[in-house]
Amino acid sequence: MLGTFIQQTVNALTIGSIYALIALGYTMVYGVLRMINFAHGEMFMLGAYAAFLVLTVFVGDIGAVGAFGLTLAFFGAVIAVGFFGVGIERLAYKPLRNSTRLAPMLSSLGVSLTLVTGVQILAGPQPVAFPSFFPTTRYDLMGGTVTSVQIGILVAAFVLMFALYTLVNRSRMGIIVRAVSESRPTAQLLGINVNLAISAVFFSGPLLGAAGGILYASYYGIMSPTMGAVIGLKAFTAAILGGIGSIPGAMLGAYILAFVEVGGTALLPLITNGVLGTEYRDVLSFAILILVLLVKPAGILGEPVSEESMVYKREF
Amino acid sequence: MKIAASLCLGVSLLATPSFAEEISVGLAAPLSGPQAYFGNTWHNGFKLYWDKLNAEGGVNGVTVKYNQQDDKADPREGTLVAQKFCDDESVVIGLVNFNSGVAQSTLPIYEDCELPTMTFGSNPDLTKQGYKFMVRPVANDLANALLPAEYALQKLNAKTAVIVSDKQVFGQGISEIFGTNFTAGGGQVLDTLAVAPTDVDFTSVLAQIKAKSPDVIYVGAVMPQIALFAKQMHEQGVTASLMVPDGGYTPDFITQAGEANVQGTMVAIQVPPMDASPAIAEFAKLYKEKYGEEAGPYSIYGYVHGQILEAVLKSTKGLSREEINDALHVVKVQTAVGELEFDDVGELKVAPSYLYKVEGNDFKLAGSR
Amino acid sequence: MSVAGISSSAKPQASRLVAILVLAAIVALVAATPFLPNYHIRVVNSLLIYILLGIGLNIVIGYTGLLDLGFVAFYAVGAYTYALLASPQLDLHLPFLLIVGIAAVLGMITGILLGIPVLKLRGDYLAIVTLGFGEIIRIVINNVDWLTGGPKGIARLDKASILGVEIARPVEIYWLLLVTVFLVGLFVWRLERSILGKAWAAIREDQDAARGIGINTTNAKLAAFATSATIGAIAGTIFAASQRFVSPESFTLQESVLIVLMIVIGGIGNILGIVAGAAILILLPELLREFAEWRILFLGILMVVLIIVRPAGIVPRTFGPEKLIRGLFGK
Amino acid sequence: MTLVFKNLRKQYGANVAINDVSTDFAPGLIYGVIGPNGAGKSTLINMTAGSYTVSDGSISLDGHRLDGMKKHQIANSGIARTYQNIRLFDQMTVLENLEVCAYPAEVYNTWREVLWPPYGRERAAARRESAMEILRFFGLEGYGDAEAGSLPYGRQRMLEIARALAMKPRVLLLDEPAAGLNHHETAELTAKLAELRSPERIMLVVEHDMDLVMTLCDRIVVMHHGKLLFQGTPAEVQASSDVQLAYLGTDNDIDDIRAAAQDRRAQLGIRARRRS
Repeated sequence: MLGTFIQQTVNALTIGSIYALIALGYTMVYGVLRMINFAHGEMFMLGAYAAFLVLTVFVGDIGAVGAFGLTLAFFGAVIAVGFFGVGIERLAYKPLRNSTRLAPMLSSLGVSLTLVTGVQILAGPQPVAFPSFFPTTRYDLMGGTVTSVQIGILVAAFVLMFALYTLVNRSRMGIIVRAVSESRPTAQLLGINVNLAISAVFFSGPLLGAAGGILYASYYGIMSPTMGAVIGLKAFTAAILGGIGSIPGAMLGAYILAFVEVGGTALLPLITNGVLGTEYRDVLSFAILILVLLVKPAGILGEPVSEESMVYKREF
Repeated sequence: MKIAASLCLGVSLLATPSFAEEISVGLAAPLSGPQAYFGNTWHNGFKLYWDKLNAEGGVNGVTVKYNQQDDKADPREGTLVAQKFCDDESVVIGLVNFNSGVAQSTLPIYEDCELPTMTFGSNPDLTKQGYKFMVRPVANDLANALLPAEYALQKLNAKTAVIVSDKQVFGQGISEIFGTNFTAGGGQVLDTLAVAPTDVDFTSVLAQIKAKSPDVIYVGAVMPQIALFAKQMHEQGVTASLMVPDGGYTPDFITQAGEANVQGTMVAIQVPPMDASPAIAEFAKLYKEKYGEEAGPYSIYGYVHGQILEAVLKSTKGLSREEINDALHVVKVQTAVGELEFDDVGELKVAPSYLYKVEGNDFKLAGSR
Repeated sequence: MSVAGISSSAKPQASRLVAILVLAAIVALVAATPFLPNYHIRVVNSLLIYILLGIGLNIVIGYTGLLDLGFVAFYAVGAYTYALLASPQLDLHLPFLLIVGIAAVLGMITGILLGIPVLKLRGDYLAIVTLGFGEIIRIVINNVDWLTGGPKGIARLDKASILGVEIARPVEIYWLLLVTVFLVGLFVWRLERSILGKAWAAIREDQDAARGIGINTTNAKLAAFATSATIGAIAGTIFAASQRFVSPESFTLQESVLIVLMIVIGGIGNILGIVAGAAILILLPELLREFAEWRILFLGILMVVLIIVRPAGIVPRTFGPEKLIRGLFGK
Repeated sequence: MTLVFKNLRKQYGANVAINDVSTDFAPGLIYGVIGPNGAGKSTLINMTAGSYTVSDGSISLDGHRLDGMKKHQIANSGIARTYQNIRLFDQMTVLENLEVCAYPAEVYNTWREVLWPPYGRERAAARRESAMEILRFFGLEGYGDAEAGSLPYGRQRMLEIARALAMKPRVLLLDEPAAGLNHHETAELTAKLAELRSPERIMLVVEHDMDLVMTLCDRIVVMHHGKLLFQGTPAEVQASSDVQLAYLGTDNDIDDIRAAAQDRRAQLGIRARRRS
């Protein structure tokens, strides 16, 4: 029983870490542009494909890549995807910055469709096996099984999130981003380079998403052009749950969602005496999301937007 | 210019054999999206067979054209494709719908326009609805899930099983049938767990299963889920025997899950081993030559469907849809997978079904019926 | 933005020409369709169903300004109502019109039930919650096998018939859809111009100021949700009756998103815009059928380009049926 | 019929915006609310209209409590307002901005309107006519079919007041109606507002433009640091040294204050004379 409990906790932490890396991208973009970037899940997918490309093209035989090759692939891919994200913003979202709120969101849907189909055409629609970035070793932890890959993911995710958190709170660029996120017009008046801040966000968001994608692909040993859709939706849900726009909120939301999912699988059949099986897991996740939003309409750590202080103009 | 053009026309008219008749075959399957690989390779098997026959002048002077359409594995899209075939009078037979769900929506349309079809959807319900213009030249899920259950009980001496289904038409159908057969044979199904068809993480489900320690786990799902399941099952230290349906019969299953993680996994499919007969070996060779890749899991059936069509064209009285339908229902043909003929409802009288065990990097035949 | 009313009245000739052309195109298409091959009729039927769905969802998105990403749930409610009441599944074979009525009521009830808890949320939060509800409904349908057949769906639905006239062939479905689209379109058009429609617009423009002039925004939004859900459910019954097979895979999130896209690309808040959006997103891929995956790539790029070029949609909000009719008579 | 504030209090955390304000307003009069920035003038209006919740105390109209009611209910009990930052329904036409005010009275006939076209036409015509009447009053009749958002700023201010008037309110709350207007527009506005004085209506004007306030208002309420500092006729207000001090802040240089107060008095005096 304890073994199962520990096992499930580790599983939830692993999934939650991947969700968190992606949720951060959603939340940062929302923070500065008040836009839901539906193409963000595709950055996650592109990360995995880019790493794969680096491995095959620049490093050669996938089976025999050394630590150097892996490091190269990882950083090469995430940086490439980061720049790609900036490029997409310039092309597809920037022209819509002063348009209705719905326009860039739907533009991002178009981008998402284009990227998925593009990868399907270039790399084939079927899933592809992905090499493991860590040798898989199993450890026994009080009756539960933990793999080295899981530990690697936890460590990598924590390092990346800590780095982001430090950057946002300590660096000059972080201050600029936060200023723009607080109020774009005011930042503009203060002479802050808003475009630079937006580019920074569209660089770091996809970068983290890509990192998540590589970790994910190496954990599950597989990647596919459509892998971003489902995980993107979950990460987005997590970001909303935690309070979209809030960086700690995204992380918290991601881990909560992961624990709800794992807990749902484990407990739903027990609690309902088999009436509701594991197939209702996603119903539980959404139900909890809805309940949280009914109590806290801006998410758990979202800044409460009081009815009084906000001018509600048309949203689209 | 004008003279040159008419000359060309004259030459090309001379070049085609006279009195040739041409029919069209409607090919419908997912050609885009995640299932495109299955649809394409299935159709490729058929084309492989008929490209050769066409080049040789066809059957009794009849050559075959392909009208290949993407049904996107979507029932709504499927109905549009079906109507397209129905409207095109040159289409006299359809090789249609990889997915049972799509077939459910298209079969009434084919029935209405009296277009005979060879259906690939394997859900047992399809033939129970009294359609007169369909046959199913492949074993349905009933046959396909019987063999693994028997094998688990008799050869593996399994007493208990846990069933996992992806809650899709195919996955749920076949895992239910496995469960029924397993229980009927004296086994006990400890639990039936469902996952979402988009899930990639089965660790929490596996932790549940681990606590129950069954002898056998049957996963009614498709690729890549079954590969992910196999991999995670191994990583989480679950030691039961894993059984999966036909989707696992592909080299991808072994590469995606990792060779070490799938040893001993049982895969049931309607396809005989590629070295089972000279005919199949020949097919595998031809396929690789033509398309530059290994045959897909269902390519052999495309090839077999080509053989069935050849036999139908040899025996038909005419080329109308109705005459072809009549010939299709009574055809008896020696194919790469054995002798095939259809019963009253269009189901195979003897439906070949095979069970493989993953050993090393390969599938070894473990049983058949 | 210029003063639309003034600038258009300055050039009545041009708008009259446009009006005549647009109306002529619509009339020609409507009249020609029955003579086309069945495949084309089916494509048009598909288009009409999406137009119907677009009209329904537009009430919530275009008129009231609420982003609903779970609209397909109501479509599913309608489709499954028909599937359950006119098939061997429960061995019930009720007449089509009765089922349409039942589905409409059920759609309305679902709309209100979903609406009550979520309508105090706004913007993105409303979007994700409606999305969640849509998914919950689909998952539940997929899992209550004893009632809905689960993933297998329900097959062998009855052919629809109205007053003894069977409606099953594509052309018959076409007439049914055409009449429905016309009636629903007319109803919604009048609704938009009613005092309730004006209140929706006020909520869309500035919800707080709308409350300030005495509009009970919760009730008005609920009315929008319920009307939209009712139309979605009606579309669902016709869809089920024309396909005669329903399964959960027809009611995915993608379907909801597609309808939203259709509305926005075509021109938000405008029935003619919905027609244009449906033509691009439903008809275009069908015309490009030969190109398999390339058509989806093309569609993706086209979407981005269209939104950048015309963020408010192809057809301007003010260019509605009213404008067409006025243009026609040169007023 | 009176609007009564009783021990009214508004608090955000530790910050007290309105502190124990009690007063009442009688119909037929125009009240000006003045005071330096941050005195709580707008808060008072926002609380009355239900935009802000009341922390303590009560607001009542004719003995019916307004605080605690929902915003639309307050509006429907006859309280109409304008906003400091113009809040029109931008993409609706000028006429529609006014017509929609008939919603509370007519929404229950929506079905009839939709399903019975003659009735629909009749109602639409009636609504249009009463909206036109108000537009004519404000000189906006030429803009009827223009989008509200496309109007010049000054017209938008007028339109917002017109919309409030279309609600046929018993209490009209105007939050800085002259903000951003030029002299000419302010004068026009002042004249229009004066015409709105009616025996059945209470009017409350929050305004920085002293010219407008002194010209227009019958009574003046002076707010300072969330408290009600003084209430009286314009003349009384002008005479009060408290008010001048409040307005000029608590600068230590008493000479400066005196000088400024002198100045102010002179200004106000001129205006007061002109008014009489």
